[in-house]
Amino acid sequence: IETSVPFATHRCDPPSRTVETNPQELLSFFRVMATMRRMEIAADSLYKAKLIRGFCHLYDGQEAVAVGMEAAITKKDSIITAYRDHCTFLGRGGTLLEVFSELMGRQGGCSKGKGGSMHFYKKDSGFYGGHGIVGAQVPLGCGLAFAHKYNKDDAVAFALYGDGAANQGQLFEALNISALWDLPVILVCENNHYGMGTAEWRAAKSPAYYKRGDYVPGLKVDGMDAFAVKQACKFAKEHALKSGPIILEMDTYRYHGHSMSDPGSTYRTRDEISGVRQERDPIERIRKLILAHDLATEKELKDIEKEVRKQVDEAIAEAKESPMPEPSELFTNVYVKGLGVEAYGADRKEVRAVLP
Amino acid sequence: IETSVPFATHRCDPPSRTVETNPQELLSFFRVMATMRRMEIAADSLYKAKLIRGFCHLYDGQEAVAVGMEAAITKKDSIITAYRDHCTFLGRGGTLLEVFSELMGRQGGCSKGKGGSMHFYKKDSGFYGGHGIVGAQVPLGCGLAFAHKYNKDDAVAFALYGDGAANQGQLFEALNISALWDLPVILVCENNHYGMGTAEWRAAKSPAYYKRGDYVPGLKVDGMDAFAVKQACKFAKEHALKSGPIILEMDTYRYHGHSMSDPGSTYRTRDEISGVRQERDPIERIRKLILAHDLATEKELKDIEKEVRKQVDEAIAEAKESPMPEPSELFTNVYVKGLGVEAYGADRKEVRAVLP
Amino acid sequence: MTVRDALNTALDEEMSADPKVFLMGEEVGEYQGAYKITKGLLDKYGPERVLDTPITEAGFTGIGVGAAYHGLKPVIEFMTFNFSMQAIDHIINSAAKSNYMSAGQMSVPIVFRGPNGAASGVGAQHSHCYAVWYASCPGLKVLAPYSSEDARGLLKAAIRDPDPVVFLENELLYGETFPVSAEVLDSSFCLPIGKAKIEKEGKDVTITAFSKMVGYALKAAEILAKDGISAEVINLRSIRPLDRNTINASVRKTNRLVTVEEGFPQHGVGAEICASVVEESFGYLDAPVERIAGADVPMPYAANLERLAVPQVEDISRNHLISGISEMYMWDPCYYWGGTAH
Amino acid sequence: MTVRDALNTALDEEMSADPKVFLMGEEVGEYQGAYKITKGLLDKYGPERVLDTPITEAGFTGIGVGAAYHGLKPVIEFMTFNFSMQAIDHIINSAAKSNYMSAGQMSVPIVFRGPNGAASGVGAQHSHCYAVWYASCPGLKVLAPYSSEDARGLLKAAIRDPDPVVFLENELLYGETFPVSAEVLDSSFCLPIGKAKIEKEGKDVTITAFSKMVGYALKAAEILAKDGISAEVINLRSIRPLDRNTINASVRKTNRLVTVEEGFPQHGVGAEICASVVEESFGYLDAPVERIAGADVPMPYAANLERLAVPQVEDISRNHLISGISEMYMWDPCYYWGGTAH
Ligand SMILES: Cc1ncc(C[n+]2csc(CCOP(=O)(O)OP(=O)(O)O)c2C)c(N)n1
Ligand SMILES: Cc1ncc(C[n+]2csc(CCOP(=O)(O)OP(=O)(O)O)c2C)c(N)n1
Ligand SMILES: [Mg+2]
Ligand SMILES: [Mg+2]
Repeated sequence: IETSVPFATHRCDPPSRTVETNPQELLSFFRVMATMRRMEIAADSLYKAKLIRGFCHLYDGQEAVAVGMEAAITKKDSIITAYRDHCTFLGRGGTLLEVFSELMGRQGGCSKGKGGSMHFYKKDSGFYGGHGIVGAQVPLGCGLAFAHKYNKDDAVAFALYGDGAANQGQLFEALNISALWDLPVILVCENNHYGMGTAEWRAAKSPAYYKRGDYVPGLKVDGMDAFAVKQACKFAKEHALKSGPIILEMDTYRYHGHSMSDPGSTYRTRDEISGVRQERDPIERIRKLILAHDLATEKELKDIEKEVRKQVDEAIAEAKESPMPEPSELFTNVYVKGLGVEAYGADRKEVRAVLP
Repeated sequence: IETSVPFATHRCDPPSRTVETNPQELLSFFRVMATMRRMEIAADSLYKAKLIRGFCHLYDGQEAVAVGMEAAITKKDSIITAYRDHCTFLGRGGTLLEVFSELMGRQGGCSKGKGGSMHFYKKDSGFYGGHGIVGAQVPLGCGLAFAHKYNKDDAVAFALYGDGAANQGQLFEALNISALWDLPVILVCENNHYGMGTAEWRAAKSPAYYKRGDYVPGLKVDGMDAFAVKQACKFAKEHALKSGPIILEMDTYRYHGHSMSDPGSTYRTRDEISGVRQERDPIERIRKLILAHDLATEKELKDIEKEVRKQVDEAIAEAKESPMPEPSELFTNVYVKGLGVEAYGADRKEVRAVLP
Repeated sequence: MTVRDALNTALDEEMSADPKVFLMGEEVGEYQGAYKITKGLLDKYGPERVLDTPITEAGFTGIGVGAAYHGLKPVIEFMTFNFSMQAIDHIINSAAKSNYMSAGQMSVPIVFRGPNGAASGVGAQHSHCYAVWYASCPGLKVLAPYSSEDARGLLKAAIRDPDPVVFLENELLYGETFPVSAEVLDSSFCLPIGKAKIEKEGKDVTITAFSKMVGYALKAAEILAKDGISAEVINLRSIRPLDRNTINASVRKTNRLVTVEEGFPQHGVGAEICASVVEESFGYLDAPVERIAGADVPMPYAANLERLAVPQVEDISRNHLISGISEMYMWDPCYYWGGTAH
Repeated sequence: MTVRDALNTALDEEMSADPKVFLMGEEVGEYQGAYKITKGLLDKYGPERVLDTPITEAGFTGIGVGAAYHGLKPVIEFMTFNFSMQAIDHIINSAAKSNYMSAGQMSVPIVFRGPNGAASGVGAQHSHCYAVWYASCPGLKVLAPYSSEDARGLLKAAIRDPDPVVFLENELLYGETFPVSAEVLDSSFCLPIGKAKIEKEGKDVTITAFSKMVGYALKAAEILAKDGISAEVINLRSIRPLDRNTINASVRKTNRLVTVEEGFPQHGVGAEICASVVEESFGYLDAPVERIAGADVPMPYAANLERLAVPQVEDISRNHLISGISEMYMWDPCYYWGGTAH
């Protein structure tokens, strides 16, 4: 399969536009992305029904990045991202039940309800969160890469960040160190063209994020094309293991507003959004490929979507049954080793606990 | 006069290598740099005599930067630098008496003894300090430029920082904003090739600091040649007023160790230091120019140096007479408006004062 | 008038009164503010005075402080104060200390403002209260409004003040409506920095609080009143300078003190108030000072845990807090502590 | 053994015991440490485990925390803790809160160490004490050694601990020599986190201190002894967890408390200790708690002002602090306060 558009490069040769795949992978891309899409739409409804609280950032539109990246790497490799983390978690093998339970603050959540939407983790599969501070996950990701190198385990770390985060100073600090130390890290800029309500060109003098590493090579990738993402990530992993950091700019799009309080329509036109949906949607691209290669019928794909829908609904129903955390959980996990210290609740004469 | 070496450029055309000057300027460069040199050497002695305490960072070797920059600009323009600030202060019109009094913590100091070596200021001549946190002065300098632009006063800000500081993330953040807003700021990287004991290439993957602005133009300048510095600063000021930020990398050298606790000889060879002294010393360069153009005799220059020496000695003697600050100064300047609040000393029952 | 409108009008009036005042921050302009505090100001004052920044707090805060060095009067919005940590070196080292280090040459007339502390369902990284960190630092003034009157009067005072002011708002108060007098609505209105307000007089117990907790304290006082206990509620308004005089005068009258805050307890605002009262009014205290504060844990997301993690009205109104037990425990603290071993 | 050697040997032994331990910071390698704490370690353990970083605290601290997420045990040196502000978001948000937010998945076994607080002649930007900021934050453990025994035992404990530890050293103590026992020199030696040490027993007054101030408190105790006053000196060692039990037990014995610290007073360590004692031992206090702390001003450079800005031995030993005035002021605070109006 050919990638949609050529890769743009900075200080490196581009990988081939021809990506290898097979029917199985194509169908699994379709299924996984459809699940992600459906999950995010469902989260939207749950939020509106007040079952999800606080900040909630949805990933619909950007699914190809999570899916393409996973296809190129293994669970030994590490991934770290920002607060828009539901689908990355799912991509790493997290379950719908864990997602919805966490979103609703239930025991069954991947963080037992203590983290919330922005703080998903699945460390046993190399997913290190779920971070709320814009840009912070980039040095953290370089630190994961440091550990891979220290442990000589031939794995790499992917640090995902937005176009808004791309201007953060700590990114440049961490990149310089990573380049000096040849850390096997891939900086993945998910350029969805807006940081909240700010268009990329209003936040960056140079919105060519794949070039912003200056002395570090970079690749611009169609982030709506899961195969381009897969190809780029494979290429980047090889590069990182051999020669240290590289930047991948993923040209992508978020359909939803920034978070649930943002209608997402004051700073961009409805035409822009529907244009992307019609011409670049990552799921539709896969659907077309599957149909073009006669790997499944339209009906079969619709059935997959129905199935996915059912799975999501079932997960939600089950998550709703998951109990709220026990009150005693207020005082667990403050430390790994609580040293038997007494910690206080709001009224220390009423609530105090010995830390485990 | 021709500059020593051509300017290296990044995203801009170089200024002419031919710099205009006159005998007066040449002689004044000589005198001012000789004063700076002598002042720093004297500070070294005072430190060893325990009359100066704490951190003390000397500028000898780098004098051409302070002097060349001043020659290109006016006191309406702003300058801000790091802790290695004695000579920058002098260049802006500060006096030797203020310098030595401050260094010894006396009332006559430019900060009345409250700031110390790292915190000199002369706001009435556009010198905004004297900052101890590596890199912090760069956004601050961009803020000065912001004010110039806001006030439409056709002046610019120069923010000086070291090669070590050049990797600080806040620099990249401030540069991006300055570029977006076309702030009239000149980032002057005084590359003396070491940040404490760390050689530039150990701290920076790309030690081409004039290029590190990426999308911002830059110029590499022989920072040991006051005329090259002057030419570059003139060029940069014009550029900044017209088109926003620009970076000047000054290739320079510090003869002393980083601060008084650093002998400055463990991470570089004595040969390297003496090589620079012999071949690139900024004062010797001017001496040679003056002699070559018969503007003064060797004897006359020696006399100037003697005179300077005397001025320095006199200033030190006078500074020693300057009293320590009044104890009541402990509580002044905490605020501009103290609101009549009571503030406490170490033992609040013994020492308390109503803030002015 | 809502607190949001109070803040918005305060900004508007001070910008109109002084051309040196300008606003800077993420989404303050075209987006009208993440919480709409700056709504309409870009339209009114233009992009020279209302500046949308990239998400680079260290950079733009440093730029703000530098502009203040030069004599401008920046108002810097942090989308929330959690992100002020990215720029905290500029607040502490570049802003708070410069006037002192320069012996008065380098004044820094700047306001750092934004929502602080716990909101609702936003988890551990977005719920930190910074009152104590900033209030520990000489050179800063730290204000925390509760009502619309506070918001207007204190923000206007902060902008007019020649020193750096940290102005701690509360997201959950933005939408709350408070009655305001004509005086408060006058554009000359301004509140003194460093003065607390007695929101409700009382004689049996003093309750200190700031920001959202003032409302809780007032509700608790109502409940206590039903039990015949008359609580005096002090709205601190200013955390630095702390109005020790008002607090001590109140405790000398009521002889009992309860401090309330949403932040973490250790080294908290309550600790400082307790120490101040012990130092100045020890002999007047009929019972130990009670501290009500955020639970000493990172903020959990789950609604039930979150509720446990911040003070509720009943934590303040809980009757035993001020029941007449002082004589008893004076000689038998173990009894007082219900037998908990110490 | 000097404190410097104590720290150096602790690092050395823990690196040799656990290959996951590595050092990172500015000048820790080839330069042997700005204050030579890491001397010889690059030679011994090589550049994979002793890493010189650029002057980019946010970057390398984030990298350290990320490495700890993955199971390594980084020891991050801040050249001084003043520069930790550049990276404080990673200490608070990335390190302290992750284990909680992830319900125990993301432990962060990391140590942040370096000199903290006032040194000598280094001015306002290089003299800040961060004990209180870090100790206010659940998820962190905060240690402050005084002697060589403390330095060795606590640093080894910090490195072995599975949680993020902020380890506050003092530049002026590095060169001080303390006698140490054979036990302390044993490579298995380790001190418990969260336990204070009674450096000197006494019965008339409790003096709490940490870091350099412990030495001052001991000197003050000697002076007081000459006046027949027996002071108990508590070396806090751990600021978080704070050893409330030891402090309260002591105060219940001596009935008087003086707290000492070099940091700023407002919301200080003293304030917390005062509040803890008022909460738990109010009835035992025969006099108000006395706080000795850094003056509430940025650190001045001039030697005479600097001396005034930090506690001196005589501030602690000053006799009136603990003279038998408690009964008197109990009923007449104004007298006690020498007539200062409040
Ligand atoms: C340091 C910091 N500043 C501000 C915020 C508030 N904030 C959260 S997300 C966001 C926009 C980020 O945009 P981008 O990096 O493009 O990522 P996207 O949301 O588009 O995925 C902002 C400003 C934050 N979380 N952290
Ligand atoms: C944020 C911060 N980190 C560390 C330090 C300690 N420090 C002071 S100067 C310095 C070296 C700076 O080198 P460079 O920027 O090249 O300037 P130079 O001293 O050579 O003029 C260091 C590490 C500091 N002051 N601030
Ligand atoms: Mg974006
Ligand atoms: Mg240098």
